[in-house]
Amino acid sequence: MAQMNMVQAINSALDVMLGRDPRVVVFGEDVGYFGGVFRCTDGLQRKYGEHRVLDTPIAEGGIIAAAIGMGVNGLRPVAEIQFADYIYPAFDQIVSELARLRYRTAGDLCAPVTIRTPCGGGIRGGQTHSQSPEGVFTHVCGLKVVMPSNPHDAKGLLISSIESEDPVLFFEPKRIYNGPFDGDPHKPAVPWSSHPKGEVPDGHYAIPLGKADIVRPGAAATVLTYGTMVHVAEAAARLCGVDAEIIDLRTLVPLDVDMLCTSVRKTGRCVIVHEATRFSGFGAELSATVQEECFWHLEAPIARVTGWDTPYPHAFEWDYFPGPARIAAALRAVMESAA
Amino acid sequence: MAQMNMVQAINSALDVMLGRDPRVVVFGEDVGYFGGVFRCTDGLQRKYGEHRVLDTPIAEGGIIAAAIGMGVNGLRPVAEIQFADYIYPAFDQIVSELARLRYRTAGDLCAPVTIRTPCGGGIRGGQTHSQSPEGVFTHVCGLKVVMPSNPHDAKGLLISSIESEDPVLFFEPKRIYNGPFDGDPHKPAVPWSSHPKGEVPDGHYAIPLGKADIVRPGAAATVLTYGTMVHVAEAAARLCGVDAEIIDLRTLVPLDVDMLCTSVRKTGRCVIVHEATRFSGFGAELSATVQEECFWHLEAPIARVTGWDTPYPHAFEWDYFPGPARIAAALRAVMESAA
Amino acid sequence: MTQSRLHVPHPPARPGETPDFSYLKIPPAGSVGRPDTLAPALQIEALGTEMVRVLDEQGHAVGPWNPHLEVEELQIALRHMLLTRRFDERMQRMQRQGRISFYMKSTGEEAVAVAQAMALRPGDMLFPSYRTQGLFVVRGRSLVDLMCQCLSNTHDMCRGRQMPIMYHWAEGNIFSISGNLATQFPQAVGWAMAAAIKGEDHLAASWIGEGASAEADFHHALTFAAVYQAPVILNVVNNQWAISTFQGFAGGEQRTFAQRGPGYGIPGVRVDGNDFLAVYAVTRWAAERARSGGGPTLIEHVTYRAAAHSTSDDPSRYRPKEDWQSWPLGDPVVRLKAHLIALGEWSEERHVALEQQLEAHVTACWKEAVAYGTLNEGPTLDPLSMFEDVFHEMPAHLRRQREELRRLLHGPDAAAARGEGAEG
Amino acid sequence: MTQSRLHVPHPPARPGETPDFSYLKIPPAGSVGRPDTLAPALQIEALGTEMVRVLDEQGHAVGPWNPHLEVEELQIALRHMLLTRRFDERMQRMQRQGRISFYMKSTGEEAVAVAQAMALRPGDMLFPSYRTQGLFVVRGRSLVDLMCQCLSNTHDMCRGRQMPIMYHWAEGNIFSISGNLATQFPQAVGWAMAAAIKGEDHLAASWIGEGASAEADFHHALTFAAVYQAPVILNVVNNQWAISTFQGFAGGEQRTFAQRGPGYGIPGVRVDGNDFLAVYAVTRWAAERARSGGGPTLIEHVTYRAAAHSTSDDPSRYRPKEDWQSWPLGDPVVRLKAHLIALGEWSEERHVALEQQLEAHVTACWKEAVAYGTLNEGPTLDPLSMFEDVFHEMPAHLRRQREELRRLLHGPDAAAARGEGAEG
Ligand SMILES: Cc1ncc(C[n+]2csc(CCOP(=O)(O)OP(=O)(O)O)c2C)c(N)n1
Ligand SMILES: Cc1ncc(C[n+]2csc(CCOP(=O)(O)OP(=O)(O)O)c2C)c(N)n1
Ligand SMILES: [Mg+2]
Ligand SMILES: [Mg+2]
Repeated sequence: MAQMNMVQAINSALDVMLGRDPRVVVFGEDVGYFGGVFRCTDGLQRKYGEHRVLDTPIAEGGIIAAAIGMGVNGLRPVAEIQFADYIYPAFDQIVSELARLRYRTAGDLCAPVTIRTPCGGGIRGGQTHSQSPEGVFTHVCGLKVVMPSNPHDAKGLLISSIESEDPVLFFEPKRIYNGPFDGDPHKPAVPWSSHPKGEVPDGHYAIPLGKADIVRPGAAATVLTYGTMVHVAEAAARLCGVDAEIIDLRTLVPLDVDMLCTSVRKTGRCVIVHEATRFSGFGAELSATVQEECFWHLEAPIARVTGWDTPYPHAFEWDYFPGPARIAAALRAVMESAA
Repeated sequence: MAQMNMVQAINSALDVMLGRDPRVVVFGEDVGYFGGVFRCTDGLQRKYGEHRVLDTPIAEGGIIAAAIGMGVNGLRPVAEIQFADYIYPAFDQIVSELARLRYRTAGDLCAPVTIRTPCGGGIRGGQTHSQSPEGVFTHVCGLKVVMPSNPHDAKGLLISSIESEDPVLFFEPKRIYNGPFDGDPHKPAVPWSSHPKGEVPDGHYAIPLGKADIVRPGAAATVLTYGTMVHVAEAAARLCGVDAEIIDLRTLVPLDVDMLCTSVRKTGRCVIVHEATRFSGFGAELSATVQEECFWHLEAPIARVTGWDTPYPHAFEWDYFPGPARIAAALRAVMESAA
Repeated sequence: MTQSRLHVPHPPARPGETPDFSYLKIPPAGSVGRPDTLAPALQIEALGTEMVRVLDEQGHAVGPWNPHLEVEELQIALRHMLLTRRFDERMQRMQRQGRISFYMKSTGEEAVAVAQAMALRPGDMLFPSYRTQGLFVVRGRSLVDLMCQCLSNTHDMCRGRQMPIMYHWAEGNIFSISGNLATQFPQAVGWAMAAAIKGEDHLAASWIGEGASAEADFHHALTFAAVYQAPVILNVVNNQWAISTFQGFAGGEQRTFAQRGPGYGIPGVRVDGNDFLAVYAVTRWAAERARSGGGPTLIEHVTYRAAAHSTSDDPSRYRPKEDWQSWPLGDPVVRLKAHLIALGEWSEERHVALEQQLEAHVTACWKEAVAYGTLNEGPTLDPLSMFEDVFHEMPAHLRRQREELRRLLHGPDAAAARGEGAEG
Repeated sequence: MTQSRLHVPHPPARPGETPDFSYLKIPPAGSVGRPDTLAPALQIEALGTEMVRVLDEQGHAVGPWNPHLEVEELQIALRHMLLTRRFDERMQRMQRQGRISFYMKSTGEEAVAVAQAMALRPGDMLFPSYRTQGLFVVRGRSLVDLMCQCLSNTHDMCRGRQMPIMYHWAEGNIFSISGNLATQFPQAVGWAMAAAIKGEDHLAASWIGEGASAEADFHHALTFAAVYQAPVILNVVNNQWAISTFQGFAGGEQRTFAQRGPGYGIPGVRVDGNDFLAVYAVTRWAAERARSGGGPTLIEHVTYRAAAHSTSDDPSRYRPKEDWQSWPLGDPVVRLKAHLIALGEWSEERHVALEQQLEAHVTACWKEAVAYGTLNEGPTLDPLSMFEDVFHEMPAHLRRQREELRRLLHGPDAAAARGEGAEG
């Protein structure tokens, strides 16, 4: 066991997989010699050579297209998109090609590509370095979508993603690369070494895709969330004293509907939290699913706490961010709700 | 008043706007000399000249980028994407640029672009000529999203879209270009001339964006739907005899929440129908919103009837299509539902 | 100073006008030099403006690009081209009869796919477009299989999921055809990069139309191929039309499509796409270059889309009828046939006999194919199979949806529901 | 036959190694001919491989591209370049002090934006990149306004919505800077197409880095510009680096970036980007061409990113420290200064005085700017304004969300909630 932050955990997952499986190749803008603008691939090119850890031209569409071709030719490509905000130029290759190749060839061809990309706000990135576009990809049949909330999960989930036979979108909440974040930007930064999930095994281990995790058991209400917001939800629960059961989805597709609904059936109340914008965000699917599965157990309307339906504004980051106060208010509301 | 099918109504809207407003330009792949693969721009280049009705290179990203530049330079571009399935190469220009230009410049710059694109299945188009990607665009702040269900609305909504100061995604359900479709492919085709909404004024008129339409008043349950599925829902209501209030959304963003929720509060039951895939589709947002707004009025879980979560399969189009039988089953289910 | 005005490209002739192909500069066969396969890209830029041609007007193979093929190979090539054409015609007819939903012919362009597939090795990976059915014919995929795909029947390699002509053949090293234009171009480069990473000797080849070259993926393919010097052959089939728009709308007025290559440092070679021998020779040259570490080559095939764009298209709306008759590079089948006759290795009689034999073969294949079902007649695929292959293992939500459809189709109320559905 | 191996581009020197710019072929100033502005693209391809240079080693302006500018204009140019540099330095320092969140300098590249903005007309529309702040300086946007944008303060033209440096200036005909690379390139072409459609005399110009030229939008821009012969100047600023990757990763090993143009039929001109006079002259040539109906021009500016990529970057990790000192094209400010001195129209004393004056100006501007607030100190913008301008009119769901935030910020429980939030 070692203490790792999320960057180190991701680096370790890549290191383990490059070492175990000669088919694994890692590439993207600035990931090679430099080691990535967030340092996630630091040292890997030196260790595995420049044919396995590659810099690429600045062309996200080309990166994913090349990854598909490599995947079809027997490699296990791990492509980095430097910011999730820059994944859109690759949208056609992801949606029309990567996601549907297995389907359209009835299983004869596939490309087990993992796409890693940092997402989320809270780093003064403004509208083009803060987005959380995961919801859009959850609507695309054939993609798995993952977002870890801590170093331990990040490594185990990334290894599972690389080992998956399906393409995986692996979102990394950059606000928590270096430490958990409870939603208060004015508090001093906390490192991962002070968090139990900062304990990360050195070698290979896998956390299965499609399994959520109860990060705080509780009886009064269920909070469904993922990524950075897991920690913010924990802070909110502490803040308002509601005995919330907080579930970290970890994988958005496939969704662990059973665990989610078991919890909501138990608590009868549900708050959904994500950083992405609200309208048609992933919270909508969560709300719809919970409502369908747990309708007769619900004692209050399901609430969504999300980013506002605006681009992420540079100056108002903390008014935009769905922080502990808003989550706590929603928790109180579902507790108090009555016709 | 004239009898028009949807293609003619769209053509008429373009004709009216090209005639009224010298800033309007119409362009896209094959839209110029040829008049469009679905004939929506037939005759317009001859009438308005090849500087106002233009063929373009086959590059959807380039088309939308050019439209943005033209819009900034004072034109009102109406761009056609030949099939909604081919809008993805333009995704970055739409999401990162078109949708956010006004916001990021605090209103100093904007591009009032209308993007027309045929969507939906039922024409043996398989996975790349049948998609309904509207849900994805409803998650993008700054875009209006429209989908008409008949010639009369198509013309009035398209005129409003072109006149809108905001960018509009205008989805045209191609299955109903030539006639309404009730979901039974084995029945002889019905022309729009036999439908009241096939009556279309010749001149200028606008149907405001953001206003839904009750196409069938009813007391027992509310059906929220749009596009082709409006007609299928009507057939389903006839089929199962449920006194459904069927609401044609017409505009998905901004959403007419008031009308929707007024109806659901009245009926206490809600079925959401769309052709797009279910998971994270627009139905999820509808369900979440209705649940939030009408929770205490709901007497049964909100149901979604949608395309399955697979690509649109060529051979099983009618097993895939959410036809009258499935909608009727959902209507019966919400009527019978009890804890 | 003349003011700037928007320039709008025009084809040389519209319906009712006389076809005019004078814009095409056609050098005599044999006049273009054949550089060393490892010649630096900079030194061979002329290959992008000239046009490599081997077959002259008399049907003789002339000049340095003559690949000197065995007569047998030429006869096989003729057979492949003819079979492709017969196949196309049959499928088009079947579409007209409502037996398949859609079709796209490659008529007039058969030499491109047939010559290139013959010039490459079986281990080379092909990333086709929808107009390169000849690749499958040469590599020996049975016509029955192709027909079954078009029929979406019980033997359909795509299990009913794709529109007609969207074939693939993993064992035959042919990638899947996509409805989205140009996406396969940079994928082929990625495949070739992987071959180079693995140190393997295989190369990748891909095809797009000149219209599709305007898509982003063209640029991605050329950039990545140039940067990594990937062993790949990138083909632009310039058949002059992209549905209704003339090649000028893809930039063909200003330059040839082959000339795009040198801008990236990739040799661009323009070839008479209706000259089997020229296409074969240029492909061999590019393959040798790639296999020797010389990196990518861009080839522009100058040809003509003789038929409609697809069965949904009516070209008489936008170009002169019968304009193919005036196309100065002729018909690739007729030209190879003339060459064989000039060699004394073919005759009108043998040709007629071969055509009859192929027609019979196509008929037999079609008979077999329809026995596996058609769009409208059984046997049919199981609709429940549509939930498979979305993921490697079917996740819970798809299993649940499959159950829902199963109940709809086979459950106790199924018959009633379906009956009612028809009334509704 | 050597086997194919993946080629991986390398910069000439990494940290600890000696800078080596021998890959750059630099012709003597004045040696490249200046063709007629309407010369056919095909006849002037050499402009893409040569390098237009006017200022020689002695600071004299030589050769056919000498724009023969008035002394006053040269002095203004020097002032603009120096002001840009002073501005950059101040903002970088302010970022280091935590007063702004981020910054990107254009040090070493000032001649590009300054010369081009001066060579164009006020009615021409500029689609900038994040490293062309000189455009704003030349067009006269006050530094205070630019600083306020970087401060996201109450006078911020973007109302707090964009990261620092993402300026725009509608009245000054400068488009908005986007975080997404290259998107502005084809937008500029669309703007130019509109000008041509309207029969107006304006042209558009746009800038991207050589790294960004790999993006799809580069291809879209060149294709659309070529097809419609749009009056647009497309600039690739080749400063050799894209964050940590050398220009070889964008394809610069094989060819110059200017050479991409001819592949599309667009003239490509390579210019010494640190030579104010050369950049000015080439821009004038391209502008005259565009305004006379000659269509687009692609210009590659050869320059060097002297500073870090941004305040988030540490270049010592990937390139030799101080390598700019060895850059053979020097410093554009020093070169223009030397020219003026050679002309007898400038002196070290005047230079020092100007620098002091500009420094004082920047200081005064900064003082004024911070009076309108900084990131951390009031006055601040109203957060409720964040819901505006998503749409032209605010729809109901945004009004509702604004109300929710208003209650949170100003409602009865606001203080409590905020207080608790800080504890949580
Ligand atoms: C991304 C995308 N945009 C548009 C289309 C619609 N489309 C299908 S074929 C075609 C024309 C292609 O022309 P070309 O590339 O020249 O190939 P050809 O048909 O001539 O072989 C178009 C526009 C598509 N399939 N994909
Ligand atoms: C679409 C997109 N991909 C990636 C990035 C991240 N990024 C910002 S600047 C940059 C390097 C650009 O280099 P270049 O185009 O040469 O411009 P320079 O910084 O040298 O001026 C990268 C990769 C981005 N902003 N947008
Ligand atoms: Mg073509
Ligand atoms: Mg650069």
